Amino acid sequence: MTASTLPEAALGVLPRADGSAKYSHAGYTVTASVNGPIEAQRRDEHPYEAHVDVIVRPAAGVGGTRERHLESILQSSLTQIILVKNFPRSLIQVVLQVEDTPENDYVNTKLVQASLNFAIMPALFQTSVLALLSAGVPMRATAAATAVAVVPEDGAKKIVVDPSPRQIEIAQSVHVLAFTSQEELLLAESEGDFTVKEWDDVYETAQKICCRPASTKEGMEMVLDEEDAGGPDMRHFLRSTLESKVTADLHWK
Amino acid sequence: MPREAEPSLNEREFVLKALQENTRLDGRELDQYRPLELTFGDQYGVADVTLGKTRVLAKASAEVTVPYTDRPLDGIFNIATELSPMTSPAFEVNRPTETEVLISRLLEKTVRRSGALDTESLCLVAGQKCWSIRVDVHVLSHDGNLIDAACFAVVAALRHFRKPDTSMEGGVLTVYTPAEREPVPLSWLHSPFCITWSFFGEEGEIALLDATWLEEQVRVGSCTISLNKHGEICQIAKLGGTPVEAVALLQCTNVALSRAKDFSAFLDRKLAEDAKRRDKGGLLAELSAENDR
Amino acid sequence: MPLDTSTYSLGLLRVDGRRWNELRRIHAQIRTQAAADGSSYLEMGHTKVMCVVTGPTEPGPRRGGNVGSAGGAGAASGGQHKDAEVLVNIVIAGFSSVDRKRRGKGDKRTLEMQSTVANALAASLHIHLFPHSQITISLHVLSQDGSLLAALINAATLACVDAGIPMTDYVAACTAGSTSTYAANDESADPLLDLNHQEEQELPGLTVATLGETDRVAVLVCESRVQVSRLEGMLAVGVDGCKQVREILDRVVREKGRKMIQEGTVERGTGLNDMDVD
Amino acid sequence: MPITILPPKSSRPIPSRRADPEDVPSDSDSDTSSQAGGADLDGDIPMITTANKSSPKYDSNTGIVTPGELITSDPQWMRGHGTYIPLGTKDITSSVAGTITRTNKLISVRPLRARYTPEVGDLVVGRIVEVQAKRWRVDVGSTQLASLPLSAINLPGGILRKRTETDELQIRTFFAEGDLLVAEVQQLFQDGGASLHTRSLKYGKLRNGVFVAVTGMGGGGGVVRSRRQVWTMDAANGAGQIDVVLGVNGYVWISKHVETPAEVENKTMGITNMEENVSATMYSSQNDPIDSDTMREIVRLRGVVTALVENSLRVDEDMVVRGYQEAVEMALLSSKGPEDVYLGGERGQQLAAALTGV
Amino acid sequence: MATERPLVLPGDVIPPSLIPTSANPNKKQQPLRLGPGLRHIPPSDIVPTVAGQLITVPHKNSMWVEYNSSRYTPTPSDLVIATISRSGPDFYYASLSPYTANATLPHLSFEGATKKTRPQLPPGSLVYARVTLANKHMDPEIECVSSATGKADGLGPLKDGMVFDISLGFARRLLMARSKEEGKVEVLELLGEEGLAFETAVGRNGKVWVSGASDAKGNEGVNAKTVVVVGRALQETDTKRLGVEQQRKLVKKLVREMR
Repeated sequence: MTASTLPEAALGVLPRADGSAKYSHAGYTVTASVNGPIEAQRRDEHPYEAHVDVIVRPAAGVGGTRERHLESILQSSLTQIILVKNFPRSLIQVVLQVEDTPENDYVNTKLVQASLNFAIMPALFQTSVLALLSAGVPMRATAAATAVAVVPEDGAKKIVVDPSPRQIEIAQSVHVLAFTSQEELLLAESEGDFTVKEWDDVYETAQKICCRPASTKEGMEMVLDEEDAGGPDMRHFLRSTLESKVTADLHWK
Repeated sequence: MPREAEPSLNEREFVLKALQENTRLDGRELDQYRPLELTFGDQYGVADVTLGKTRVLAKASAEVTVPYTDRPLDGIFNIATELSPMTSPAFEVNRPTETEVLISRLLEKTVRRSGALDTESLCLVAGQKCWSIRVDVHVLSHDGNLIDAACFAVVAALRHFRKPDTSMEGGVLTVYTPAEREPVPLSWLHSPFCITWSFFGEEGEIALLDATWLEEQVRVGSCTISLNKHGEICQIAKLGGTPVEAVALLQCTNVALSRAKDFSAFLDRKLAEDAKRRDKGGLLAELSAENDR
Repeated sequence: MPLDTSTYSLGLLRVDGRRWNELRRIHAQIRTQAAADGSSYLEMGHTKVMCVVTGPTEPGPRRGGNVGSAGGAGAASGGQHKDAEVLVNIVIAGFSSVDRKRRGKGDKRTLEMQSTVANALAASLHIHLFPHSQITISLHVLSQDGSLLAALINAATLACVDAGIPMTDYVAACTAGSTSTYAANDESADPLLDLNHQEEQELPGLTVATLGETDRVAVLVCESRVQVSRLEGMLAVGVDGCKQVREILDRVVREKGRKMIQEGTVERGTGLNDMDVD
Repeated sequence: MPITILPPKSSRPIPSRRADPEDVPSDSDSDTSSQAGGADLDGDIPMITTANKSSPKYDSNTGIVTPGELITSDPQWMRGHGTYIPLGTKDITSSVAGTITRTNKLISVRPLRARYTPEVGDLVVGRIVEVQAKRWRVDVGSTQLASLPLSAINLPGGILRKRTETDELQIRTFFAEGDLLVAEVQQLFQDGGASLHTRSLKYGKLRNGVFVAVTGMGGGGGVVRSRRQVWTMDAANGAGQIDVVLGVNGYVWISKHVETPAEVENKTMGITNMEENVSATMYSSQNDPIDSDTMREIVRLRGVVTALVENSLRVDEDMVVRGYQEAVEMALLSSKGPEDVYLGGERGQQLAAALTGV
Repeated sequence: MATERPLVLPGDVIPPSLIPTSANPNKKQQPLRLGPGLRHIPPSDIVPTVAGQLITVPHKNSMWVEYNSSRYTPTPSDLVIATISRSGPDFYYASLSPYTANATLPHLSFEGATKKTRPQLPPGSLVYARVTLANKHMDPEIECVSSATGKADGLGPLKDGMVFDISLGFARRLLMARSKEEGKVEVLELLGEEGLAFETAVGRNGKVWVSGASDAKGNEGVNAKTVVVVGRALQETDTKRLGVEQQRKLVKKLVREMR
């Protein structure tokens, strides 16, 4: 449950969906299915682009406003990276099933929580992107997200990547940022009190995680230096996951 | 909502014709289940069941709440089955389909009404505080026979589940966090399992177990029998469909009983394996000893 | 209020004075609603049910394919619409039972019964004769005293006969129980026919519906815990009860037909004997 | 508990038709031990093999058969409507409750009551339910909507005119949703649907009257196929003539008699003017002025039809005309005089009694 | 020759060295052809849109991304297996893949079809057809007759038999002219060598139709067991990603089980 654990992912875990992925990192496990492009319902139909439908389902209890909020954030970000104009009048459906969330051993959790939960965002985001890639849905670019908290520690403020539930509890502010593989900022949501300086630090930390410059420099080549400060290298992670999938798919080549 | 695609006439005819020759598309015997797999999560009360391409995840959870006024001495126990579009794009959020209602009723009758969980043991303070146990059933992939898989997952999740320990001292109720005291298992009375027969042919004369989705679309009727290993029927549901000879139904029940015993033994084994895995270095024993103090 | 089962073993009489194999009084009528395509009213003891059948009709342009989410007969509904769709709607009146429980539209027990009645009748009705149409069965429960599902199935069958919808045979239903509870593996336990509400609460039981005079079971619903060994006896008694119920339903229909012929509203049929010549 | 304890009595309120002692449960082993009571539980359960499935129990008194009843296993017969042959047998079995009819070697069962089944040549009254590009969908009380193609109606401006695209575009000016019409069944489709036509001046849009729906074909009171389904009758009490249209499908139309173009033409105009006249009135939805006397008598006729139905009498020209005369006389005897048009309840029974002579 | 097949992800920058035009200056007159999975962003960027292996064929001056998926997007001249869902006044409406809009198949688009002689296909019938029109703004159109020759060329209604779902990549491999060499699928030949008599039709929409052919002795009708074995062999080869040697083993095993 510490930030240093490496993410794990598997693609094509659901045999009947067009694309699927299971992803676990920092105590969160999420399974996603992608179906599409399929026929959209009349009310979702858009004459020039595909409608991206995101559904987030909690592990226990019924989804509430918290899930609706996460869905709307994901929906707008994914619409940006999917080439929606390629599939007018259709629907691309992403269903995210949360399987596991890190438990706070010091509190007995309530089933329905109204508070926002930014810490789960990176897991949801990564799973959706992996499932979309597994389904072969055409995209403008890949993307990765990360959660960063500003936690007071011994009077000073410390920036924590992938905070645990306990750290979120004491954090002054929590941020979620996502970057595309072209290093564009795709998503930034913040909660709590923070200064512009703090936000800049957060931004830098997140960017370092989501788009390690090494991989762009060397083109297709893989660089595997895991032990860099600040957390996992999401871009490498995506690439290596996909590589194994593609190699397996095209074993006959 | 896009409609569920129906099998073509060729598929319907072929499935039936093959069954008349005692052949199933995946080469199974008529009374043979697909390989059943069960994995428990890192947390207590998470059971992931796969049956061929069907995959169901059940998660049990507990919270302290107020009991219903008409049953002050009972805890609350609910099974939630909502089929998400992950199961199939034909399912819509918040609009229960007939399939969903029937699955939910079957699980309710099999597990809840048969008294598998002792709800009285969930009572903490009569009329004021009790445990509410909830099982969420998530169907991740649907390739037929959801009912048997879901029922197995629910029973497995509940037997694996641990709820926080509590104590009553001087009228003060304390609920211990997992860090303070190791959680305790539920008071479980018996383990019922669903076994679903599907019928084919003009007079429902061909019966088979564990139908795939295609077989389910072609069948003319089905009968779900819930039993525990003690030979007690918890529920039978043949809800219409082509009429089947009464004698054949009795035979189906007898076969179902032996399957239920198999399931029961399989689950016991898996639970034991999991307990062993968690108990590395006798940590559990140490913790429970701590609890005793 | 536990049922004193000991009294049974003494006099072999049940709480309402019946013996083990006796049905309660069944009273039934058909053609109770002049405006409907088919209608019926049925009492099984104090369980009272009314049924109205509309159809087969083509669904109007506004309503489109699937109206009610439940009740569409599995094989019948769906995209290809080769067969008529059987839709069932059950309304349980608030005053029908003592505890006056209000059941909403989404009540799962009611939805399950709707689906059961629809699927049971769809298997007997010749729905293939009516492509792209709908048969709507509306059931109203006026009073409940056990064997509700059986009464619903019987009432629906009668109303469909009244509507003149071709069918293979009557679908007749009744309940059966056992005098031993699940806990006791009591060898001397007797099966019981046609449970009332009190017996249904206290004893294990099941609902059976069979097709015509055969032993073929269309519906088998058991909602209580019972030893497997009890099943055979209960099922045998239930199937036999269904045959008795079928006789009674058949007589109701014949009686009505005879009356209509006497009144001259229907022409007399050709006698079989006349046919034997030729 | 909602329990009333009934005295033990026979579960059969109606005496058994077949004198089969085993059928009456109260007769069987009344006071034997529970062992005997559960006798059929010992060992093999005789799942009661159907005793006499093969022997016909056809009731020759009434001629009624019910669903699942064997009619004959003689292979010389062919099965018609209302029957089926169970799998693996040659038995012609009834699938409805009704009376057996036969046409040569064809056996069919006419249901006691059923929805209207269209036959070619039937005169029907219908209501437009849906307007499509080239046809209307008409409710005729059958299992499916009938269709009325644009090509099967008389178009304004000449009976034999070819239809044009303009006609398609203004299809609603001929018939719109809710309009009533009288038509003839022209053709039947395999799936039970029917197509109609109104290519005769007898047929077309209905106005100036009231609509009554009685139950469809078969018994229980209803319209029967007869020689004359449409007639004009003189009304009493100073009213004008009244048209009655008895659709075979059980839909009835009673309206003020308006001289048809053909009649008008015979009297006054030449043939050329007739076509203009057709265009002017044929598809009008506007009622002509109707005087109150005629309205009253239309209502009385409507009462006669419903009274016939309520009292399970057949509805045909003879019954309606006689019923009307009877009703007029009944009204004269009434305290309110001719204004009394009520024919429900007891008055309806009185009317029925007078007609049947019972 | 670029034998290298680099992995590309959506949005990756393709090094200019891999783009064929620049590599073959003497063939400048031939325009660069982009296959599936690539898009051209004017003026000169070529960007992958899916994850897969980038394949470049310099002598044809073309490049594409090779990947596998399971959702079919209709492309003109693809052979597909379609299920008739209903019939309109002039067209059949046929489903190519679940949950997508129906394709239209004109009633007269069959060999020798006239208004009177056209095949009457009830809902649920299968046809082997060719995609004639595929456009993201319109529902696809298919035909069962070559509009040029008026001949069916094997297209038309599929009677009896069974349809098995396979991945799109596997369908493409089966349809390759030299599927054994290029696609590394031998399973059908192997089954044939084992003496099984059957016919197949492969649809690019991820469906294979298998029917037991009437054998030499003139035994008509479908042998369900043969069809099941062929179907299972195909599906297992696909899902378990079997190589040629493993296919051989699988076929041996299935045939032995059957007999």
